Amino acid sequence: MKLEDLRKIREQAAKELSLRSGKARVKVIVGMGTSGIAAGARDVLAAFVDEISKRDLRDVMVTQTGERGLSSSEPVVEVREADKPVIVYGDMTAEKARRVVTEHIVNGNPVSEYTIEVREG
Amino acid sequence: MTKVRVATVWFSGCAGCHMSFLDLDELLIDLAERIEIVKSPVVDTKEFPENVDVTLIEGAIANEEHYELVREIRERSKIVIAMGDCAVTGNVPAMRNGISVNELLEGVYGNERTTTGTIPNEVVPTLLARVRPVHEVIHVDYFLHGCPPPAAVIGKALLALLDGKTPELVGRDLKFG
Amino acid sequence: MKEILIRIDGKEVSAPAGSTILEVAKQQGIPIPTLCHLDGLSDIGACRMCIVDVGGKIVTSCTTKIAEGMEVITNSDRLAELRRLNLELIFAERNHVCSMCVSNNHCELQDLACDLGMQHVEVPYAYPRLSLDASHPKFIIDQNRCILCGRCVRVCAEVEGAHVWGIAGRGSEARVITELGIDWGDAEMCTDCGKCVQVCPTGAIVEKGKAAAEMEKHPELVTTLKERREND
Amino acid sequence: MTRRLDVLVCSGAACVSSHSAAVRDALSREIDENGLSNEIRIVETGCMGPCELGPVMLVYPDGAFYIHVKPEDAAEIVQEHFLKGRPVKRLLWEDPEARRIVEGKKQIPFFAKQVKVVLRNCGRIDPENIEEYIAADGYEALGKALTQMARNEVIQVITDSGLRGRGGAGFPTGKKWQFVASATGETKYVVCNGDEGDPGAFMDRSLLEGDPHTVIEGMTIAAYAVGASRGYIYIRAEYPLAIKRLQIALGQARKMGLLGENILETGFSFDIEVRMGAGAFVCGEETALIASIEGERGIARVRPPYPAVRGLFGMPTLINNVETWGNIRHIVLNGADWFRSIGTERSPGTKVFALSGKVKNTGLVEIPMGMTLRELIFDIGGGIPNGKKFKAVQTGGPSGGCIPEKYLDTPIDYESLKELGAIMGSGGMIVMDEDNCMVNIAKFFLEFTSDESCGQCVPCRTGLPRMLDILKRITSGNGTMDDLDLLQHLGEMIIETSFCGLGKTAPNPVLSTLKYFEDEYREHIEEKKCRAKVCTDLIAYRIDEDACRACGICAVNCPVGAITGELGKPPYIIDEEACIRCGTCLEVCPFGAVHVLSGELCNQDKREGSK
Repeated sequence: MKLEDLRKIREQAAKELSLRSGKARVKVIVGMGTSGIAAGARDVLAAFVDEISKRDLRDVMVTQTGERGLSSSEPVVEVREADKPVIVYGDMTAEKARRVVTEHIVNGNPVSEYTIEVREG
Repeated sequence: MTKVRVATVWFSGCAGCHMSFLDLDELLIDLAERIEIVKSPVVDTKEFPENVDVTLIEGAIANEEHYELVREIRERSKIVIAMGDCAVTGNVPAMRNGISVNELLEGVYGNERTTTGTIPNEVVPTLLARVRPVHEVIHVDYFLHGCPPPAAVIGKALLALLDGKTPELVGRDLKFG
Repeated sequence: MKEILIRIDGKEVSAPAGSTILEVAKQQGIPIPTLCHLDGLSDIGACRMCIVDVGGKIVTSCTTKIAEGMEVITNSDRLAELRRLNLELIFAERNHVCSMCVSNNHCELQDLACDLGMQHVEVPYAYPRLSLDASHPKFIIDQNRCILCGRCVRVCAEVEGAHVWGIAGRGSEARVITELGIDWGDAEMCTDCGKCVQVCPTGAIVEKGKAAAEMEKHPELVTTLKERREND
Repeated sequence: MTRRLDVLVCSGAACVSSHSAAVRDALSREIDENGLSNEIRIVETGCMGPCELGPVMLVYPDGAFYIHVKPEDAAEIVQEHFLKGRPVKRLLWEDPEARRIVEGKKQIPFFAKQVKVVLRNCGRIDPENIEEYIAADGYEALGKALTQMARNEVIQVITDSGLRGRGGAGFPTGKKWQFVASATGETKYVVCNGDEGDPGAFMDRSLLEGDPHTVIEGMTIAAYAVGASRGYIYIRAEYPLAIKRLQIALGQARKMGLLGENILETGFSFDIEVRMGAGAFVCGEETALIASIEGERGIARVRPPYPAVRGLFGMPTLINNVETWGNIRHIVLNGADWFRSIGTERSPGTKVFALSGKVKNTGLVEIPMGMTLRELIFDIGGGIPNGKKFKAVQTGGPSGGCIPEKYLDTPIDYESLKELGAIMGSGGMIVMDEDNCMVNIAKFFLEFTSDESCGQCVPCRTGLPRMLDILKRITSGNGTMDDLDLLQHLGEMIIETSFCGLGKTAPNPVLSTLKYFEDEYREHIEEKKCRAKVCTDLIAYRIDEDACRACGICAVNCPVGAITGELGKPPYIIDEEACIRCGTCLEVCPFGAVHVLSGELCNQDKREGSK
């Protein structure tokens, strides 16, 4: 093995550790309170994780949070980026999640039709 | 001229040091002019007297009586000399120190080794757990080595003290054994 | 061989590179007390009697090689005090009862006590209960009198080549042993040469049949033997 | 599918012994049952530090830090936290000062003030997985050294960094490397000294368990720099987990061509062997360690020649301590200036300590040099538990010194500690409070060192046990004031004349307590009093007549039947002759009627030698 090979292994393996670095460009926070889960938040979370993984987006972190109080709009998902307003999406589904990944996270265009709140980060 | 008050005591030892003291021969006659033996195994005094100038101690501290007496001696003596290896190092009496007192008494008196078959516990003083050299119990001013110390060494030390000097004990004067 | 200049007790002397301070001192007739050292055997620096002051640092002269410009002090009040306290420790460690010892009057430890002016042993005596092995037909090893100088170990390995002696245990449990701890009488490697007896500085390893004060030893025999072999 | 959670379960030896394996199994089962095994991974890591809180675990990415986790908590953690994103508050670390629950590891004071260099990967990566190590920049420093740096450049960067031996003596590491590099010999050796012998110390073990590759990489870099072809890691046989992980790591490194023949295809070859020691403290001394690796009795050898010139098998040998090795790759990768930016001028970098004793947060901590003892003990350590008063801190393991309160603002560096009569040592740090008797503490450490003396030289072999005898005499009430002088003389003499570092430092606990706590020694001798009420020969238990309700509980519980009395008719009485001073009566009395006395009433004759 040469040094270049070592670096290739590192690139591959770095993903393994990205979760523990606490550094992420985008943070996707899925509301996983009781009502969120009842409204299908599990599927939404799974879709986010799956889509992000397929696209090998290493600087995106998916995490969950508890009840947010917006029960009528569950599942609720928050997307946070540094120096940008926080976008809150409501009534999410697995399909909508995949679209958020493509349009918002990859291309930088928040999906306004799902947006229920925009606030300063 | 008032005589220098000298005492000699005999703790756990074989009396050999006292024999060596007596070996001073004609020096004893000179000494007798200058010192008074106020207490000694050869003097019939029961109590250890007050105001002793020099006390020569033969033997190690082996029982409670020695332990009490040696402290009284220190209080009543200006100069204390440990005379001989038993007083200086524990020597032969201290060879029992690796053995516990019970084991020791059992070994000597137990198992019908004596006619009474019992361990004596009255009249005789209780043994200390360890035999100790004198300086471990009280402060000692001078040490005379040897088993016994040669008469010449005892003489040298006493004469120096009588002349108000510090005994110069060096080289072979310090030989143990 | 390259000569090195050092100052020993204020006196400037030159000696071959590779010499120890002890060797140089001996050549100059400066006495330094030793116990574990014996001419002809390797040095281990165990007994610490031969300590000297080199530029304020205390080192053992038997193991320290001279270096250019070294300032050595072989005797000072402090050195005398350190040696004496060290000697007291040796006396306090085992049961050295001179009056009963076969080596009385022929003992390097006893002699050192005289030379160093040891008045009494201030540290508490240990009074250990130790064994004596008389299983060998000719010799006896009495642990009570052993000072663990290791001369027996070295003479047996370095001169006789038998490797009978060793040291087992650590700290105050350290003991000289014969063949991994079996009785000396059962030690098959022992050639009965008696070199260990001759080099033992105390009455620890002695010949059988000697009464108190009868055992005289001749460690210099080993030194001579070693020299002859090297010269042949 | 990508993972969204990493659950790091500490499997350092301390957490293993508090059953972290059962916690891991339970978590794993729950995760499977909830169908989460694709998105959540359990990683077993090395020691995270706060050992008394174990088993501990850390959940990433949110950084929630769980303590005292039990297997039966697994279901709740998975349901609430992993599924619903609500950390289980009752298991989170709680700040003892602010009484608030802390959700993220970074806000916990125990972690916040630490600077992790050597322990950077400990508790963060899976030590049995070389890929995780590589992901954390592993073996990049080796690659850099082998491909971009000349041998002397590597030595230069270590020299420039000012790194000093973390084994205790603080010798400049670069200088040592230089000696070995310039020595001649057909073979040269690199040795890792992992003979961690201080009671209560586990810095080396934790690093070897938690991040073995860091040590391997450091050694390999050194081997390249000094021209060595073989390495040994000398480690205590009592550290089975560290040995196992080292063996795994060595195997993985060899398989990947990072160790063995032709490393990283640069033509450089080097391999490492693990040697187990039988646990003799003296084998931490480098010449004794060499003797032990060679199969000889572990005793120190004459120096010079130093191991750098003639060491293992008579060849030039570079020996560094585990923690020293742990610094190497970081210095090579980040440069000497970076390293010097941490710590102090003369003691750059960080130091790992095993914090223990009377302090709230015990465990493994890494701090920048120059932090004060007070910060370490009170900020990171959380101060003294149970409202007790700080008395002393002992640094440097059994041969370190005890430092009293007035020096708490001393910065932690080699020189400052030495000035106080203590030493840096390998990183033991034991905190003592008012319930510790300093004479007894000195006795305790001396018992250890005199047991561990190799027995070769007189002052150490014989001097230490004699000092111990004198201390025993004092703690049993038979001491004299002359004993204090004798202890001082003996201690100084042993330091000045001993053969190796063991004897040269072993009297430190006695000398430092004599210096800073002489009044406690005096009390033991003159008043037959132990103020901490620790020395059993100097204490007596008494029952307070007024407080006693004659319930009889003390009498029932006394293991030797030393308490007599009549139910309902106070007071009960303790027979002092029969009492063994075990303290049971004090513990069981519901009315606080049992008191411990020392000095005032126990004036019985303490004659040594009386039967």
